[in-house]
Amino acid sequence: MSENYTIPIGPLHPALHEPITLKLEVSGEEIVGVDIFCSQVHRGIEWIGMNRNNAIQSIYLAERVCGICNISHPFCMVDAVEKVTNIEVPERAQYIRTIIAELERIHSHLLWAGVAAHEIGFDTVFHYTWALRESVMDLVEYLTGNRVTKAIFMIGGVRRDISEEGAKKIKEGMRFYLENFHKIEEIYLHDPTIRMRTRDVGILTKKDALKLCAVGPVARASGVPKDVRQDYPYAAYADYGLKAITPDMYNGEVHGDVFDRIIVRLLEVKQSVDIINWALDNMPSGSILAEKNLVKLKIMLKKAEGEGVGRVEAPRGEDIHYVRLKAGEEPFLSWKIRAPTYNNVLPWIPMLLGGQIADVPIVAASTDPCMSCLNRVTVVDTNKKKEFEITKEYMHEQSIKKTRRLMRNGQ
Amino acid sequence: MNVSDIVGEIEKNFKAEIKVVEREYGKKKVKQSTIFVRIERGNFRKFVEFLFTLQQYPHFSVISATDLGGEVELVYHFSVGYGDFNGEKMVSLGVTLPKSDLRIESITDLIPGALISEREIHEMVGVEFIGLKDTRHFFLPENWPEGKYPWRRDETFPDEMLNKLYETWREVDKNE
Amino acid sequence: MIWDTLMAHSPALVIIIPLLAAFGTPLIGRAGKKYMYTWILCALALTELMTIVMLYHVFTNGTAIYVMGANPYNLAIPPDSHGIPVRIILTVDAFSSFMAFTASTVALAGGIYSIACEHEQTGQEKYYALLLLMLVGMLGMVLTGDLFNFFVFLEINSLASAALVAYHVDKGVATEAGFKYAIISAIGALMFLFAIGILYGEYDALNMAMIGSRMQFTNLDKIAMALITVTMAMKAGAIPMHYWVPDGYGKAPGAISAMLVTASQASLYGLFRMSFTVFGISANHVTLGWFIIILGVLSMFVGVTMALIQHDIKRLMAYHAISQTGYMLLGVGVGLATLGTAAFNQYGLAAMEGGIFHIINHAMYKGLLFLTAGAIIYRVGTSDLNKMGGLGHTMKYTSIFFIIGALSIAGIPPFNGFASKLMIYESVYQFQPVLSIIAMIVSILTLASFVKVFHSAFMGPKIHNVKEVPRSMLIGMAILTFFIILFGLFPNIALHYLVKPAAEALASPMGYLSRVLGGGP
Amino acid sequence: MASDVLTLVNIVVGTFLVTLFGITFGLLTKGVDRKLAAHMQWRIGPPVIQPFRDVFKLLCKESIVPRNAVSWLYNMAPIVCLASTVTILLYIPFGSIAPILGHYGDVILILYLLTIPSLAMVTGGFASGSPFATVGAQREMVLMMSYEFPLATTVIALGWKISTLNPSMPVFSLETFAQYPVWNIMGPLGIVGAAILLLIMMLVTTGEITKVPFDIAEAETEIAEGLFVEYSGRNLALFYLADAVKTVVMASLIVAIFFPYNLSPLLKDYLTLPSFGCYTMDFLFYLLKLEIVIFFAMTFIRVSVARFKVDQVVKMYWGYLTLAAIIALVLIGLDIYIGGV
Amino acid sequence: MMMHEVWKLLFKKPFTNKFPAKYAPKNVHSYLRRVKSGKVKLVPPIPPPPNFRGKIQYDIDSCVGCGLCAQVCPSKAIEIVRDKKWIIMHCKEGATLAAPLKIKIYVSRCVFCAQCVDVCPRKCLHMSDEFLLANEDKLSRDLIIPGP
Amino acid sequence: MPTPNKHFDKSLWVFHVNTGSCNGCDIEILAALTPRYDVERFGIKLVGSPRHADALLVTGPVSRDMVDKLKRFYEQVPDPKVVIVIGSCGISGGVFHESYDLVGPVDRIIPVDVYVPGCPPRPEAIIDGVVKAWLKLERLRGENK
Ligand code: SF4
Ligand code: SF4
Ligand code: SF4
Ligand code: SF4
Ligand code: SF4
Ligand code: SF4
Ligand code: SF4
Ligand code: SF4
Repeated sequence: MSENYTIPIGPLHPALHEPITLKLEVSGEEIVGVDIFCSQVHRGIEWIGMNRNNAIQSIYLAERVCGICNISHPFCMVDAVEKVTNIEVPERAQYIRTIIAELERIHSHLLWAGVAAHEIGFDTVFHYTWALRESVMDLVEYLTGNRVTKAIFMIGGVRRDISEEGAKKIKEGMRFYLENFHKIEEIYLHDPTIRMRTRDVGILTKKDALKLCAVGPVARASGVPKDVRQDYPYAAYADYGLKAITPDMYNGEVHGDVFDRIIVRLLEVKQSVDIINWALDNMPSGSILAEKNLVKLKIMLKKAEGEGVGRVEAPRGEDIHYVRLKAGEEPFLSWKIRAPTYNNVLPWIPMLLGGQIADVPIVAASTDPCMSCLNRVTVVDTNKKKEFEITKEYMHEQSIKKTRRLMRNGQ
Repeated sequence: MNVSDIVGEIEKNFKAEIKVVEREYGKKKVKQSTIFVRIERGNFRKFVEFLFTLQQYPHFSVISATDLGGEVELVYHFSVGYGDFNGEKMVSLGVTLPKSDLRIESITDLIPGALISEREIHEMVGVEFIGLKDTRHFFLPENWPEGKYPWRRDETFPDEMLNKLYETWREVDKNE
Repeated sequence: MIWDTLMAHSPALVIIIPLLAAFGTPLIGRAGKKYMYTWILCALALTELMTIVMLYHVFTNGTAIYVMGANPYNLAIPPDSHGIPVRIILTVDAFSSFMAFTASTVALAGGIYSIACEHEQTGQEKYYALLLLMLVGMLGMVLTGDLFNFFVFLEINSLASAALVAYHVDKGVATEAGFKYAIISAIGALMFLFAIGILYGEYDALNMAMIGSRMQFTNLDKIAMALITVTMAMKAGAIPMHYWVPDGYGKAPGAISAMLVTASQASLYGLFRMSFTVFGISANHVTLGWFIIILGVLSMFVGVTMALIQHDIKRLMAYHAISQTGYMLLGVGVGLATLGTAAFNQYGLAAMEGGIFHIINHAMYKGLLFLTAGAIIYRVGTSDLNKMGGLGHTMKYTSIFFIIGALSIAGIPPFNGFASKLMIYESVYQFQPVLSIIAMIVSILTLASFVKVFHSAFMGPKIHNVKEVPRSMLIGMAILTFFIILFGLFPNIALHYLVKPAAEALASPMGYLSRVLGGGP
Repeated sequence: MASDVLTLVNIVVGTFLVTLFGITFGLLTKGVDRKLAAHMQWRIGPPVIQPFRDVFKLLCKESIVPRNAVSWLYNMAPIVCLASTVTILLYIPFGSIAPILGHYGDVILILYLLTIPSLAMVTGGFASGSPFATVGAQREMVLMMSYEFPLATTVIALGWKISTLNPSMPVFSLETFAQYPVWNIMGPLGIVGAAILLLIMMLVTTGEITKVPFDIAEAETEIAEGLFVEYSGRNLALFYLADAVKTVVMASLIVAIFFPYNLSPLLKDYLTLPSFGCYTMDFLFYLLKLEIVIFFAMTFIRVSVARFKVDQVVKMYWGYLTLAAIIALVLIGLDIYIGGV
Repeated sequence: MMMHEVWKLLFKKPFTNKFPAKYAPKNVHSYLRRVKSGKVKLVPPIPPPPNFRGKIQYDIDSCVGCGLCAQVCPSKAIEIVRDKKWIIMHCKEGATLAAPLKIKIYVSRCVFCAQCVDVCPRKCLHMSDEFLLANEDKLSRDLIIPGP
Repeated sequence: MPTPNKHFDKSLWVFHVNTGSCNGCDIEILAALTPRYDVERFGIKLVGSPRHADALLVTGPVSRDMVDKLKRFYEQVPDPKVVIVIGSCGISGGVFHESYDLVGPVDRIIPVDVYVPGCPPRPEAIIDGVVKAWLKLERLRGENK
């Protein structure tokens, strides 16, 4: 019996997101070729949007591009539509949008941290992190009426205001996170095992990051200070003047490895807390919606013609929507969504090339894609000309060997 | 480099239809701008190369496609000038391709990051990218029928594959 | 009356039956295969029976002397010989009969097994004749009381073995392995002969007991001792003189590999016999003991590590044979090192018992393993582990036998390997705790290696569409399995009737000497 | 003759009782472990009797034999696994109740018996014909081999010490360990050595019962992945039970070797109890010791560290623990030497 | 580090909300009966905040059947139906018998976006607090509004 | 199909299948395991192999690629088994009610026992779904007197 295993693991993990198929070409241990596919979760959302009766419905569709980034997508789409129709968004609405988006970032990064801990078998940390995350979930639920799908966006503003009491609750929540931040930092940045498994693993150089158009924390961890909130400010970020976070802010060096991605994400949680506090303090008063009458809005949308691009920094990076409307037709003439993971998939190739199969899970997880992305990894062994699938199990196995090597080198 | 410089450069070098969309945000009314450029297919590659003169690595986001009936319009979304507060400008480059000749040069040699996007447009709309080596499906299943393009608004749309999920239970409903 | 006679003549019969059968085989072979098989089986069964009779004889009456052609047969020193034993003398003490039993049992199983396994080969008469001769050689070695006779039997055994190793002439490698074996044997024989020459020159005698009693332990003797020890260790396959083992065991037909194990043990017998009986009285036990212990530990460890990296099922098992030999050396070595001190009674004897018990156990389970390996090769046609797989789906019994053999060699209760290893662990640690620990680790490594074999050969998807092996092969394996389980579950039977007497006999050379030299019955 | 029959009856009845005890208490322990672990993760956790429910549930489920499996081995493995685990229990004393088969075996036998359940699991894994299971089985093998050295050293070192004090005793018998509690016979150096050995045993226990961080063969999200991936229904239940019993076995072993103390001799002076009462009290005390050992050797460790990878496990056992074991051996050796002078 | 934290957690009250009961009851039916008779009390779920988006409520009487809600619903959860009650209408041509337009909401298709609530000119739709909607039948009465 | 005994309910091991959902429901399922909701109280645990599962939790509108896989998972779960669909899109398509790459909803492909509407349902609603499954099982066993 030779060492080839075919381990089909379907999309079977609770932390799954969009499944993607990866084909790795390996020669022995080393990865010499990577190829990626993605069809398990293709739902044809853009097509559905182009064939809906109106743009308002598509907000909810955009929201369900993803349950985790579900503010970024409607944010982006609504922004694009507003550009087409030239609707002015009230300032207060812009601030509320910002606050919600940052709340989402906190929840998303904590979720990721928990899953990453689970990935290395540290279930207690997973439980603990998720327990802390409940607090932001409560805030979201309080503000929007649901824990996950927020349904707060509307073309021309937001649907719900933040009341005095609401503001107080958010502030309390933010205090809670500031207090607990050091615990999280302690766990993730000072734990020797985590460090050992992530330092110098899955390196993406700055050049590759730029060439492959990486976005979000992945690009920033490679030292590219790229953040839509900074480069192309929208909503209240225009007033805040944000600075993109790169790992050298933490310890003065950039490796572009998995550990750096952890640093960037954790620092961003802290940054989000700051932004929220700032936004609450500076929130202008006024209306929250440009056009309250939905029927009128619909008519406006039907009359509008033109194209618009919305860009938003989702927790995982730049999200971009292109919208085109045609006068007299309610559905979009054209709609293109580009979620961040889309761009962060290609960088896996340099991260994995020349690396070991063992690194695949942690590298992939570090871009915070959707874990089912890994659902089936097909390995083409060039030596044996035999195709077999590797799975997490096998990869864990391999990662062992890798860890051993690292440990040896480390001493 | 500000918007007017870029627009000037473009006008100097290309015969192009240029539209600048600006939008203000926040209390401070910070201006953010998108440059829409429509260009001939022949000049397309030159234009992309021109972007490299603006910045060493122009950021490429995605290609969007619109079926306009007789032709398909592709819009390439680029941005240049990252790194500083409000330093980035978006350049959206539109190219129109007649349906009888859906071909355009690939830019994957200049910007490797465009691979997925080109493959996507290839499978969804049926545009042929000259120089794109890898034309396998990315989002659609491998056994997807030949010559069917879900994002087209014509006869190549796979009508027979359309499923109305909500309808599946209507019949049951009737028994009620 | 008949019974008494039978008992009295059993030592001779044990050798004579297979010898006659061997010469008869080619003749009978002409009459037809069926007759030949019956003939062989009868011969082997009779031999086995006679060894049991002999065992009983020795157990009840103590060391037996049998002088070929003398009258009375048990008169070791005829009045006219000036106190020197002459003629062919068989001196059968408990240790000898124990070895004889081991050898004939494995031979019986091997013989039955061969009937199906080799039935497509040509020249079967020769095969069986050689097989019987090989048995004669082994029996002779363990029963004789005379150095020169020992040499003769060693030669018979070696020649027959070499021929049998090369039996599968269609495979060139087998011939080569046979050749290697023959050369090694020849060198060994020469050295041995030289040693005999030295001893004869010095003491004017060839009878072991005689030499033992006259032993001065001069420098010349030391040379002789070294020569003998090295020869015997080489034939037994101890590290670092093990080169012939992987090839020899690996290329021989399945049944022959099993018998080679006992053949090696006959050499081991020689080693122990010389160390205890011939040189034992006057030599420095501690040094000799430590020498054997180190040899044992080395064999144990190197054998198993080499085995771990093998891809050929029989070579792998061959390395395990080396490794297991280490246990015997270790056990007996500790016995030898403590011989005569208080520690001997405290644990030395136990260690020796363990070592000796391990001899028979090893013969059984390693024999069984070689037979299963033969069965696999018989069906699959290759001995390369990487080309096997999925045999467990269809070869159910073979896999059960394999599992039993593997667990036994790894010293997992309740199989016999554990029984003897336990005795070694529990005595040796008092001598030197590290030795025990090493022995325990080796046993786990052995297990790992066999799990690998098990996985590669029997588990996984079906690769070969094969059937279970024919019944006679299964019977051959079953015989050995029976003893494995019997000795595993009821070690006391073996200990009481076989091992303890053997160990005591070995440990008290004076008894042996006086029995032979005492003259009368 | 009559006494033989009596022994036999004793053994049969005893085996039955021990099996019953092993399974019940094993499951209960598992329940307690899950409960405590949950609390340490800030949750309520399942009720203590949850493992019983799990087992009863599994028993009502279909046992699927995958097409690729070697079915006879596949079905046999769980039975062998449970049976062998229960057998080990027969050699271990409960409090002052002597083991049923105590006269037929000792610690070394137990050590080797301990490999059988693992082997059965490995065999079952291999026999399932699933690559997942194969990987799991190989890891289990690696695991098994890794803790052998520390384990062997522990036992031999302690036996060695006892044998120097009283060579005529069957030193590896657990009753001897009970007569000469480790801590009473050691000099100061020896005590340090013994403490190291205790620590080693604890860690070996975690590995032996495959819990985090050493649960590489069946990663925790389950009893699921790896080895048991194809098992379902009754077969899975048997493995589940075996795991429960094994926990008791390992903990009992530690208790028997390191904490063989009983309450009744201490209290004899103060209150008079019928012998039955003594046994009960010692038995309860033994259960208490067991729970404490299990808490530290399993529950506490498994919630507070991340799962190791195979290589880290190997490094842990073959590296650190082996080193520690050797140090302990040397310390005890010194102790013997000093004691002997 | 984690050891310390874990040790502290052991003595901390669990973070768990015991909805609907701490452990699973022996028999759920009888448990529910006892709940009904007031012998035991269910632990309530974490209370949904005000303005929670739960199961939709429909005031059929004030609905004018304008169909706007169906137009904006992103998941085709709303269908326009003729009311089962015929009414007499008084129009220019005189009185006729007519079945006015009403709506029917399939809760199991609804994605709880509350868009219909916002759009309804008669404010006859509401989002309630009710969110425990699990059912064995996706077309059960509980999941169709208004009930038949 | 073997009948589930009364312990079956209180020890549901679940296996989660994502057939193309938006992750909203999936993270709520995960959240249901974490300290705040802790479904392990009811003996529920997430297992990694369908062979160990008693219940399948299915989310998503079933994309073309997932149809066969979903069926296979269903077959791999040993009897007796329960299927719980979580989220509107698995029940009826939800927002994705019409598309060229979707073949759902789930009950068109495998039989479903309990539906949990919500987009996504709160973790408590998922617990409620489990309670409904208990009720159904008790009814099947005739324990609903
Ligand atoms: S990348 Fe974002 S949008 Fe895409 S699945 Fe993951 S969380 Fe959702
Ligand atoms: S390896 Fe993947 S599937 Fe397994 S626990 Fe980690 S994230 Fe989940
Ligand atoms: S006719 Fe009646 S139902 Fe129709 S719009 Fe007028 S009032 Fe409403
Ligand atoms: S809440 Fe949203 S999905 Fe539900 S019925 Fe209203 S509009 Fe439709
Ligand atoms: S006929 Fe119908 S529409 Fe016309 S007035 Fe009467 S009710 Fe209204
Ligand atoms: S929008 Fe309101 S009034 Fe109009 S049909 Fe719907 S529920 Fe009735
Ligand atoms: S309520 Fe308003 S929208 Fe509806 S029919 Fe009357 S006028 Fe038109
Ligand atoms: S039901 Fe809603 S939240 Fe759940 S997966 Fe479907 S779209 Fe996402």
